[in-house]
Amino acid sequence: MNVHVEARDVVKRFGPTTALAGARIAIEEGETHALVGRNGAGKSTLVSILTGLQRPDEGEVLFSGQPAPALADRDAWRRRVACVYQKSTIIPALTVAENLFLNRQSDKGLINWRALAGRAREVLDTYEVDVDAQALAGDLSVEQRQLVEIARALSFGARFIILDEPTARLDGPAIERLFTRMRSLREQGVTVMYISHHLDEVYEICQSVTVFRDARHVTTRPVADLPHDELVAAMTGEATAVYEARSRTPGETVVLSGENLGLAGRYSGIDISVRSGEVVGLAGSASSGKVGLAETLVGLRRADTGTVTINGTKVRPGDVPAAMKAGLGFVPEDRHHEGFVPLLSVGENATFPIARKLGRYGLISPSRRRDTAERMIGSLDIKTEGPDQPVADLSGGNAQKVVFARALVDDPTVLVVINPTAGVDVKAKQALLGAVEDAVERGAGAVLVSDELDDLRICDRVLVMFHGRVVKDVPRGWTDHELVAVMEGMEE
Amino acid sequence: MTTLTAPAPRVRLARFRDLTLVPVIVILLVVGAVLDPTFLTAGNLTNVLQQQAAISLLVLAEAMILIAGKFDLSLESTVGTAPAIAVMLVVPVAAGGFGIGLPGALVIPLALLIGAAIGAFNGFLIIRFQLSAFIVTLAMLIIVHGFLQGPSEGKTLFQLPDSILYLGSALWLGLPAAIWIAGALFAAGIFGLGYLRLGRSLYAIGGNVDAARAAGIRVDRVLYGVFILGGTLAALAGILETGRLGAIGNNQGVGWIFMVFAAAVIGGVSMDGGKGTILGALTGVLVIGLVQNILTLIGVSGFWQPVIYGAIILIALMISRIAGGKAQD
Amino acid sequence: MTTLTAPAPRVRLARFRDLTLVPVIVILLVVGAVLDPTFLTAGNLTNVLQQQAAISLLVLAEAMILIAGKFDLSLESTVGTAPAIAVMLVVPVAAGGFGIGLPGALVIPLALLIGAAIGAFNGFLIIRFQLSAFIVTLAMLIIVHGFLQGPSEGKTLFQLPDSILYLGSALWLGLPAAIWIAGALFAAGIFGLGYLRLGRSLYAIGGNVDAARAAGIRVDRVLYGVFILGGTLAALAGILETGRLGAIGNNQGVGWIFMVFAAAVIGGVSMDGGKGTILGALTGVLVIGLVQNILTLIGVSGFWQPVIYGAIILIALMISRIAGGKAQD
Amino acid sequence: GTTTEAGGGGGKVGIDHPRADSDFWNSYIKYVPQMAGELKVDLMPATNSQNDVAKLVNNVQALIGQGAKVIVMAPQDTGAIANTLQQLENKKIPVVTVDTRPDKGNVFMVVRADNRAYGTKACEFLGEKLGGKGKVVQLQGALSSINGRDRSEAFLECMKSKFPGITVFSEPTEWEGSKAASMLQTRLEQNPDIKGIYMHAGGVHLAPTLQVLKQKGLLVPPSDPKHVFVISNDGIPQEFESIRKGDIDATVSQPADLYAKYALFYAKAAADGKTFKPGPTDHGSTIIQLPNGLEDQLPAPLVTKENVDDQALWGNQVK
Ligand SMILES: Nc1ncnc2c1ncn2[C@@H]1O[C@H](COP(=O)(O)OP(=O)(O)OP(=O)(O)O)[C@@H](O)[C@H]1O
Ligand SMILES: Nc1ncnc2c1ncn2[C@@H]1O[C@H](COP(=O)(O)OP(=O)(O)OP(=O)(O)O)[C@@H](O)[C@H]1O
Ligand SMILES: [Mg+2]
Ligand SMILES: [Mg+2]
Repeated sequence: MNVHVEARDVVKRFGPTTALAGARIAIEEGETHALVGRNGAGKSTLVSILTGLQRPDEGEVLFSGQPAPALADRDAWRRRVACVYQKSTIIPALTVAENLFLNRQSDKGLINWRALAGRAREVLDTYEVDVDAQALAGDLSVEQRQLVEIARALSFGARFIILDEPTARLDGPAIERLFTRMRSLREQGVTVMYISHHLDEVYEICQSVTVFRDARHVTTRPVADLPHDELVAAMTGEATAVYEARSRTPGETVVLSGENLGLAGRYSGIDISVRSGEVVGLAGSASSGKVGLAETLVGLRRADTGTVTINGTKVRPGDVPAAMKAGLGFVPEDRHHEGFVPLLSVGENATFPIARKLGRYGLISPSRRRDTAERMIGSLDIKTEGPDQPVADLSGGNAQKVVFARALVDDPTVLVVINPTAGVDVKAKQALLGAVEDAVERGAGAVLVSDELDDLRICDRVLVMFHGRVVKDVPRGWTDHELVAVMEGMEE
Repeated sequence: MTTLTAPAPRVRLARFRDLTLVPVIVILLVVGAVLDPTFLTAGNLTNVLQQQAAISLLVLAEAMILIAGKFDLSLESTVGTAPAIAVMLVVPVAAGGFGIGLPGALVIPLALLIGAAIGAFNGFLIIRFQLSAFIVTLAMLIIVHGFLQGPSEGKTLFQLPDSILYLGSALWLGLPAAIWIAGALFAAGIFGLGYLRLGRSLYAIGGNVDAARAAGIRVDRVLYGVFILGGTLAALAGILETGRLGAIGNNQGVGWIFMVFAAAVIGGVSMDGGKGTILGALTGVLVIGLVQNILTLIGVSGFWQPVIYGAIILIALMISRIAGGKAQD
Repeated sequence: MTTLTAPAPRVRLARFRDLTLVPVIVILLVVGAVLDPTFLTAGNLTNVLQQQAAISLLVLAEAMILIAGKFDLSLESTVGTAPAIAVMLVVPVAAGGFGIGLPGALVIPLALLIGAAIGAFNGFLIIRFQLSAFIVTLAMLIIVHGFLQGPSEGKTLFQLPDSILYLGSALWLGLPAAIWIAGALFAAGIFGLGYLRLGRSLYAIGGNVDAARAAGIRVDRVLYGVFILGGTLAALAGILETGRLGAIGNNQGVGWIFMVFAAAVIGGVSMDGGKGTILGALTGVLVIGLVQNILTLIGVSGFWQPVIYGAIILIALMISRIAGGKAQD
Repeated sequence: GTTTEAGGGGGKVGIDHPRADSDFWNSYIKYVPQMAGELKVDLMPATNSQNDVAKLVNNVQALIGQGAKVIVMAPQDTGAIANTLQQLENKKIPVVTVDTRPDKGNVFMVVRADNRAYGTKACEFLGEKLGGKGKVVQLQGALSSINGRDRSEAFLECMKSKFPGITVFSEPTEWEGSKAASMLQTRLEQNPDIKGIYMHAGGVHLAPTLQVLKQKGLLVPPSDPKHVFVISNDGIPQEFESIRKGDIDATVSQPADLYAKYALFYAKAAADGKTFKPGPTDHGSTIIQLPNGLEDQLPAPLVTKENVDDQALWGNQVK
């Protein structure tokens, strides 16, 4: 077999940060090749170099042994490689159809909008994306956007496709559909580079795997030759045990409760109560309303009916500060949207909720902020130059940890986390789930919303939602199959 | 997968989002007709269109630049300077020229070229040096106006070649040529930004420049083009205004830029880029023109006129906000 | 994970990012000293500071508003209108007043109150109705100025209560009071935006308003506060200017807003919100003031002055771009 | 001027005011309805072009649309109304311009005082007071305004020819008090021996100038050797007040009342079909022939401490 894509001795620096230090990768023609590594290992940086968005400081990229085209020649790059980037490249003000065919709305001359919508519908149908082609992309949910991006990358017909964490925001069935699609592409001889922090996915669809650590290439091997724990060890540089969910006995006090909550079009008639020392999961397939419900609990949304009580205080609907004052900490669904202020430092982002405790008379003591931030950086293992680095410069997973730090910094008695481990590496995931469990052991009650069954294992019980209603309260000890069946509405 | 609400109404709403000012225009027409009998005559409405023709070209230019996510304040200075320098290159020293004496027929191409050059220089500073568009074009607003004031020493140029007067003063099929020209250019703009790949790329660039680059759009080249086109349109606006007024004063175009932004923004063009349409910008121009005309006709006291004028803009803004249903930015 | 070099230099660099205009200031001081012997005298530099005191308060206000991600054009109109209305409430009809005859000692609190009210009204329209800040404050710029022109019928107010003249003309410890006031307010601004919870929340709101809301910041309340503070500072600027000029003309403050934006932006405040410092904005004011002073001293021809002035702003922009090392917006 | 022919007609007079933000024009605007009443002119509601010639053109179009038979205007940009004047001529609508003289296009009558004469008077006054030597500052209006330019050029030409020993610093203030104060302050810092100031517009320049002089301790009586001689322009009441107090020394009174009166007088005459010839008039002025019409040059007296209480001065008739 031939090497289809190769990067040699690539060095890429961003100011004082070296994102890639002589990294290399070689991908055989027709294989699905995984690239794994911890957050900040340089994976996305390599992607931007392999797709011609950034010039490596040193090193070269070869396609089928030929040097890569000039950076300015975008068309040549696009013939060689299509990509779903980790950062969204959807343009919110344009329709889905136009996003799908951006800069290729027509071959030449006029755009025929009707035909374009037709072509878009075809693409969406082919990849089973149930989205209106005429809708504005900005009105889509996060995962709908992700699906549109995937459909767009696949629709190019390029012989080489890069998928940078495509599944971080997808639920089970959507991931399955994506894999079906990828398998059929492989049968057609398409080469794929696949980046994910879900290592089981690597085993499911990839033939070989490259591991990066600390901006360097560590190993490349057929997946069959690399058992799970060795893979993790290669990524982390040390042996790491599988995460073990802890068991505990929930207390008696109800710290968070919602009565008769309803929001038109999203969910209705929800009663939920979370005790101290308890983790309650919220599961459901897409559009089940679980995120909407969680966002109502924290005050990001105002419910049409019902009340939310935190630690005995009735919280004014839609009032985040009031909820936080009552003892809430939370991780929102979309870190870019609601999670952090990109230009501000790690330290500042992590300490906003406790700003009033960092000094008297409305003052913030920079040294106390630094101390607190450094503690959070340590406990969550955030890879950063220090508390003063802007969050915008962090890798995706590390930015997520900053959001987590913000949720935990005030020692919340109620914790609501939505898809908390999206885009977070194996080890960090353990740290984050551990952090939730730590908080709960300290007496907090937690709500965990997730599409990932693994995350839900730490829950004492899982509320499964379907079409806006809680259909079942599943206690610990479920199997994947059972839970999925309930989520799909196949069992009542 | 997801349950979607019926897609049809959403689409229709999006289409009409350009037209949120139409109710405002209707109200203005009715109010104007009630307040003054002259208002709804063909003659008066033609006057309104002719008066707005030149400034509307600036709105067209600014709308494109804003949609592409940039900013150009210097357009207003180009309105005076481009035709003035072109004229000075052509007329003799006695008429205020440089004494170079290029042929009079060249004056329009020269003016357009000067406009394009100003646009290109703006583009160069902003794109090449990655400077803030606001402040670069603010400095250029001052500099370009200085290039009118300096050579003319503050004097009005009134001995102009006939060629530069023609477009702004001729009648074609009974209507001022300026109206035809502005109409044609707006049609081209609506069409170009609606149906051409190049036009659509402005939305992509303004909406998410990284995504646009990733999609293979030659961002820098397109932005250069937009600035150059903007400068050229401003020069053309200057030519039309010169023909309408019959001379080039030192203040030609000065103070227009605020109204240009007002027209574009109440017409739905976002200051943040990527949003708005040329048709919407056109409705913005019409609203401003009608308001000014009505205030003139009813002869509000000059002292209080600004208050009424500003208040009407605010009300138009609210109506279009309510009709459009979305927060503005 | 990444290989890190020592973190120290980055931190230090970030600190100096506010000060990218310092080399420009140094160059201006040297050039000024070479060109004119008067330039570096204490008297002249004091004059520069005094002349910039009023406008610097507007820059302070606008910098805060820009950092919070909003926009206020109407500040320039408040500079004239707030003190003028306050004066008219106090002086007798013969002196151009309303004849209400409130006590003269109230004139400063009244002016500040009027400024605050204008700011609050801007905030109300922008926050409550989610209207575009640019266009709301543009309309308010026109309206507020109309509220000076209307009641005064365009006349300059010459007969002012002594209390309103005091701050702008007094000397404290040998320096004009205006310099002390502006200095103190800038110090407060630098401190507040650097070390106060409330001040830091402006950066969060301007940087990502949804994240700020999700972090528990009461966004609307803070924004109201910023607009009100902005209006109040503009009124104070008007009081200082009134004292310096000895009368309130109809044009007081008119045309300042461009210079205010120029100062803030070359000082490193971003038009997109969330970026910049008060110290940076202060250096911007100083650059503008020194340039104007040098141009006056060497007596460049009035006709060409704008060209030189604009060119110097562009050069300052480039130097600060190179010194700062980051693309601007 | 002499009335040579009386004819029928009459008709509505449309009037456009040039700006509402200066004391001089505001006095003029207030005189207009008063004089219209006295002269029984059928005046339409006035429009205001806010110092923008494009607005002026729009306003005139609207006035014509509403049936104006005569137009009174004060174009601050004297070139850019050429087309409008042509259109008005084609429609046989006579035009009276106030304060400025259009460069091109026919007018029925120009009513103005000679702005060049203002500059010359100021020059002669300062030149004599300073004894032909020393330094003076002129606070100019806007260089793009014809009046500002006329005053400025005449002042400079006169200084050059009659008082070559005097150095003149010209400061372009754009009619702004703030700029005037800053520039004067800076110039006095640089040249503490400045002994004379000519202000182009008392309305905007008076208060800032006094404020700067006061701050520098230069607001002293003429007997004091530190005295700076100040001559202003406009003739507003505050200037008279300052002359009486000895703060400034003189001003040129620009007759706002006569502008309004004779603008309407000639407008009514034009509507009635009367015509005029060059020559002296019955109100102490002279009509001169221009290439494109006639101009009634109204007197603009120099006001000093001697005649400041003359009740004929318009500045003494307003409150
Ligand atoms: N534009 C940039 N400016 C500064 N630093 C950057 C920039 N882009 C990436 N980096 C840094 O480069 C390193 C590698 O980042 P990269 O995004 O490639 O990581 P990754 O392996 O994709 O991580 P993740 O799994 O979290 O997505 C990180 O330390 C990051 O902070
Ligand atoms: N503002 C909105 N207006 C209309 N529909 C919306 C809005 N926001 C989200 N939706 C849609 O409502 C549905 C329910 O959303 P919600 O996020 O509560 O469910 P979910 O179970 O989290 O779904 P997912 O797993 O897809 O995020 C989603 O399909 C989403 O597209
Ligand atoms: Mg990544
Ligand atoms: Mg979801």
